[in-house]
Amino acid sequence: MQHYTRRMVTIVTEAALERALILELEAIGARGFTITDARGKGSRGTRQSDWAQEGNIRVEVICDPALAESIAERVRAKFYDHYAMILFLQDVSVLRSDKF
Amino acid sequence: MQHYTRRMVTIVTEAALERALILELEAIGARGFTITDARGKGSRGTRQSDWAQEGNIRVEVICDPALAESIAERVRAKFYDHYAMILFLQDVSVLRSDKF
Amino acid sequence: MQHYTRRMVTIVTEAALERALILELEAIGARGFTITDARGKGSRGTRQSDWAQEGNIRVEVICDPALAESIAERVRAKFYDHYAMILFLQDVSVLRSDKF
Amino acid sequence: MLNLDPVILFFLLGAFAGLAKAELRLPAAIYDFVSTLLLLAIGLKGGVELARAEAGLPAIELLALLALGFGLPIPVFLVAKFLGRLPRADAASLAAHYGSVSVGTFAVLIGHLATQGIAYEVRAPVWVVVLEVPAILAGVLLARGISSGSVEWKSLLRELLLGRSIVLMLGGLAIGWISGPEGTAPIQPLFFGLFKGILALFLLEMGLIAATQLGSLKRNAVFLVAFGVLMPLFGALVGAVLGRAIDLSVGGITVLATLAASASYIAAPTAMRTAVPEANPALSLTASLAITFPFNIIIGIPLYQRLATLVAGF
Amino acid sequence: MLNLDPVILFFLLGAFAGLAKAELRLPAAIYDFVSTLLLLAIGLKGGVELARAEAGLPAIELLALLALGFGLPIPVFLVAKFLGRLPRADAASLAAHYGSVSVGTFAVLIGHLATQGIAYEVRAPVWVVVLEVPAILAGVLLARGISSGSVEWKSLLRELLLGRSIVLMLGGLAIGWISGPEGTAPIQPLFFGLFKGILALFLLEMGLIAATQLGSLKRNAVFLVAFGVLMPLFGALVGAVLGRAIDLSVGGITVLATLAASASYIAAPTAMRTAVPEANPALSLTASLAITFPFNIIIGIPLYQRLATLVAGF
Amino acid sequence: MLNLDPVILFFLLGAFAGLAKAELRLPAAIYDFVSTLLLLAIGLKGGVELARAEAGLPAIELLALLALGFGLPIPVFLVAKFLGRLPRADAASLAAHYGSVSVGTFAVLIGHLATQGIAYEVRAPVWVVVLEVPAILAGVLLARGISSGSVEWKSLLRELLLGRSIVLMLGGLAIGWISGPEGTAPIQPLFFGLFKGILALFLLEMGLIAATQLGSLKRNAVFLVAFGVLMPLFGALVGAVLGRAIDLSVGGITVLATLAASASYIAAPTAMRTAVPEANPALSLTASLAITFPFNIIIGIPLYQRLATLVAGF
Ligand SMILES: Nc1ncnc2c1ncn2[C@@H]1O[C@H](COP(=O)(O)O)[C@@H](O)[C@H]1O
Ligand SMILES: Nc1ncnc2c1ncn2[C@@H]1O[C@H](COP(=O)(O)O)[C@@H](O)[C@H]1O
Ligand SMILES: Nc1ncnc2c1ncn2[C@@H]1O[C@H](COP(=O)(O)O)[C@@H](O)[C@H]1O
Ligand code: NA
Ligand code: NA
Ligand code: NA
Repeated sequence: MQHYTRRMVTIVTEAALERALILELEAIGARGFTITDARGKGSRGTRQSDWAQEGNIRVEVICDPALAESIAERVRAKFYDHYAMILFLQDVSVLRSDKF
Repeated sequence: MQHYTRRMVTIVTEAALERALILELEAIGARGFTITDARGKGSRGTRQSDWAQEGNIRVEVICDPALAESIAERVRAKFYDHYAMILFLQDVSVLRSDKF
Repeated sequence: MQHYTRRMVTIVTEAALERALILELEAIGARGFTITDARGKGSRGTRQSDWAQEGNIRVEVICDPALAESIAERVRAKFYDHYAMILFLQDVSVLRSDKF
Repeated sequence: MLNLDPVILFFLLGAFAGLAKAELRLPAAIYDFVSTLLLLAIGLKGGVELARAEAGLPAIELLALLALGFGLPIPVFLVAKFLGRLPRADAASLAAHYGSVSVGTFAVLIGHLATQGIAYEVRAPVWVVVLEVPAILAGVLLARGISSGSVEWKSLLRELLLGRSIVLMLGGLAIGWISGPEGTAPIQPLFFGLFKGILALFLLEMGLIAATQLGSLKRNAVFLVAFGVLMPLFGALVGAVLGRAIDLSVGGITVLATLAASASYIAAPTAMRTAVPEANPALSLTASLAITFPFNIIIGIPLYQRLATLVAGF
Repeated sequence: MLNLDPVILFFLLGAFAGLAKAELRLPAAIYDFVSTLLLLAIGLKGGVELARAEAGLPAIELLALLALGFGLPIPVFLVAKFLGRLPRADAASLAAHYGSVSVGTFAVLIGHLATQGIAYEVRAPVWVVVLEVPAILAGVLLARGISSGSVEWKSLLRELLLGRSIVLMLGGLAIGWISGPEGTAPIQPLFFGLFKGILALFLLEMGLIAATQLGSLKRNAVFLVAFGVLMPLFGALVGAVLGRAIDLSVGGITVLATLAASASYIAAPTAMRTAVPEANPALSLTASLAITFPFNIIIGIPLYQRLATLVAGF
Repeated sequence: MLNLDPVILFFLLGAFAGLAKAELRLPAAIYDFVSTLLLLAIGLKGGVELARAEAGLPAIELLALLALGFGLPIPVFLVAKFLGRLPRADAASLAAHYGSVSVGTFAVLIGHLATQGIAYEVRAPVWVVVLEVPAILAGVLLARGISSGSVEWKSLLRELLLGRSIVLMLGGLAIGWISGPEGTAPIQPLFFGLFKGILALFLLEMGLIAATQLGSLKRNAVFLVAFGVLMPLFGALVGAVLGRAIDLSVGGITVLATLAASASYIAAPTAMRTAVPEANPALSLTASLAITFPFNIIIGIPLYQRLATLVAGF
């Protein structure tokens, strides 16, 4: 099978940001994303999911490297200063080049 | 510590497929898997987890590269056409070569 | 944008271990972690999340490679023998080198 | 004319919140909790009544129900395929959904009949169970043809018969029957006393879900709306006539008409997803959940009640 | 002197469990279930009473409520900024929280008044709805200044008006009003019969949450505690005087004083997080949830009741 | 002979669904909700009765309970190690499970006694609390030996005493005691009125869980089944004799016998997992949950009741 390399951006941030973040991702041109509920700890303290309001979400977007950079840059500019958030990038192999 | 490189297949698909997918994975020879509940959006529209029936699952299988290829191929052949699904592969380092 | 390479340790293990594992991670020096609830199957059988007690958790820690090694070693020494657990490592690109 | 029972208002509240995209998502666990309670309560109620009255389902009734379950999908399929020009798989999927039944609609109906003090055959929950599966099998047959070896019939049947609604309803029925009115007295405050309140919560959620489902109504909108309103009317007619033919009471005819008019949105979608994956799941679910379900509980039920009175007169 | 109703004891149990780090986490779905029931019940109760009595909110009352909602944040802001030396954004956020209201406090209050047999204006749930939003808008204005174009007012307002508590309370109110005492009878066992039990569960959870929130009380501890206790007293006074001015009953004055004293811990935090992200969310939430909420339900309510009797005498 | 109360039928329904692999998974949040309600209700009930009657636990009774809790694990350990030829850690784990108690079994028992109108000492919930912890400590001692420094006793004890069931039961007890029958009246519809219904849901889930647990019954099957049936009989005998010795009522002897017969499936597994990780968790849990629990609630309870009558005659 032919494989293609794409970039996966993973963002872990406050659940309250879900709507705003999705709007942002779609505005930049992401064609898909996957979200899971999470909890965690970081420089902004512990974030438990006992209370929906207080939990984290973990968002993954697979796309081409250029878009991944734009996402990282835009998300960083818009949200980093004031929200609990981390972002990291990885390479992934996909089967359908046209999809991502 | 000695590290070994293995392959991780990640599949994001409809929650309704969980049983069928597990049967398939075990038939191909996967010795383990990890599942988390997810939601998301892709070419087949938005999939929310409000209603268990409508949500996604995110399945990870760590195995040797050859098995990873078989899984990708078989899952693609059996499910790609008719189900909301993405699949991607990554390299991971593990500590116990005999386990995966 | 400048990127930095860091290491991500992912641990999938019994939900009952959450507290003990977090204490351990913090003792070793991890500055953050992300946890999601999971279920799965491995050499120690099926672990369903129907009953909170019986489910798995999936813990991610991003840090520098040396710390990642320490975490892997310590966790392996302390928990591998008696708990359902897998651990794997990956490289990830991050934007802020001081954070991880 | 319209059924504006408070529980229906809860449905409308949910639908409003969903359409307005209000911040009102209810976690899936709540849906599971509420629907589990409803299914058990419906079964228990039937079981307790069966214990009071004579037990058993007359053979003729069983035959009639099976005929309805296997037969109703056929006209649905033909309409969808030839009038709606849908692909075979989609038409078959619609046939499965509309041939099968909706427990939510049944719950609203029995709440409605109880408020009005109208009696019906106490074994009605058994009808729901009997009617759920055959239409789904028929739908798969219509999609695949009889000869097709590609269907895993055994596992499909197993999955259907062990589905959530059947297990909980039949389980509740058995418990109610074995324990009787007195034995179940200590658990009645939860299952009977709170029935309508729980139904209200259930309908709130159904409203939310139906509203999000409406989003899929872009293509085929005209056909789907027409289909989702006219098909239940046709189903009700068939159900009512059949009910009359096997000598049901007026209440019983109303129940059978409503069941025939109702469309499945749980068992059928799940089964078709596995057995006929090439069918577009959003199509059937939108018709069933976002159009037929509200139509039936708001407009249909009072209508079918009149129809039953009319038909019973012959 | 203290309000030690059993539901308050549930709050203390939760707080103890949280502080002792007992293994008592309740999943978020339970919180959602319990709070949905409470909000609907409060709305329904008001609606049913409105259907019984005369309907409508006098214009003067509406004006007074809006004045309270938009006005109360100003002194809060000034105190926080100049006495507390907080950054502007944080002071504005506190203003939004303390100007707005807490439905949980309202629920405890009406439970308390019911136990004591004290009547109050049946439209009180409408007051809660009217008071929730204006202070949040005022808080955003105080943070940004009037000229600021950076606030997306439209989407903020939309989000606020379609918030969970408003939709459920107004929805319940509408249903209760339309269906009246008799129409809602079948759903009363769930929403009215279990009200106090559900409130007990809710407060158990609030205790747990408040306790974990206390952990953030490291910096500004002295100011926050003083603020969290004195500000409600000031709010209660303003509310009571206003209630007297518009001729409310003693019960009504108690309600308005308590609402003014209460601080939002759901709508305000959510809105400020989006509209004024540079404000430290832990600061306002700790004050509101871990200090003012317990203070109000345990010590405040009996106090505000006396205050109301006093003020009503003038 | 068998206890076929409807709540037991719910257990059987769940077990059937689990064994048949029916699509009936209930989310963990429902289990948490239902078990929270049960634990609080048991505590409240005891507290309200204590407030009515004289308070306090006689010293002799406390001593007897501690002796039972610390003593019962020893014969269990010996049987498991020498008859069952299990490794030391596994035998110690079984000792902890069977020495400790099952709140679910206690809930079924008090429901059963209430139906039969049999009185028992109102402080019985306190017995449950007192009996939960000692056996677990004994189990850890049996696994590690007294000298072992590897056990973090302090954190273990903390975890045990702040466990979910103890906090909720003792918390409910305290609230019931402080508030008394009248104070708790408004919350009784939820906690007392729905008790048996909630218990039915709880047992439905326990049936599902027990069934999935049966899957682990491959190795040691014969030993585990024999152990899971005979050990409770032995425990019941010890409990009954002890209850007679400290002059309990017939109802009280039944309770103590049942508690001694019951095996923990929440506190013990959690604690042993941390304190004795090399013990195979599936082994003890299968015996306790899939064999002893059903045996006790279906066959055991009526048996222990007879035993109590017999023993009380001496
Ligand atoms: N080093 C890390 N490794 C993994 N996850 C992290 C790390 N740091 C932060 N996180 C996650 O990102 C969220 C926000 O991080 P922060 O902004 O640092 O508070 C935390 O609640 C964690 O879920
Ligand atoms: N580009 C993407 N990045 C991350 N997740 C995606 C992406 N596209 C699709 N998904 C996930 O895969 C599921 C199925 O995708 P699809 O078949 O494209 O609808 C979606 O519901 C998402 O959860
Ligand atoms: N090959 C694998 N791929 C992905 N996840 C695995 C694999 N093996 C085990 N796991 C996960 O790790 C948990 C513990 O594994 P084990 O100790 O092998 O039972 C399982 O319950 C799975 O969630
Ligand atoms: Na039908
Ligand atoms: Na206020
Ligand atoms: Na025992």
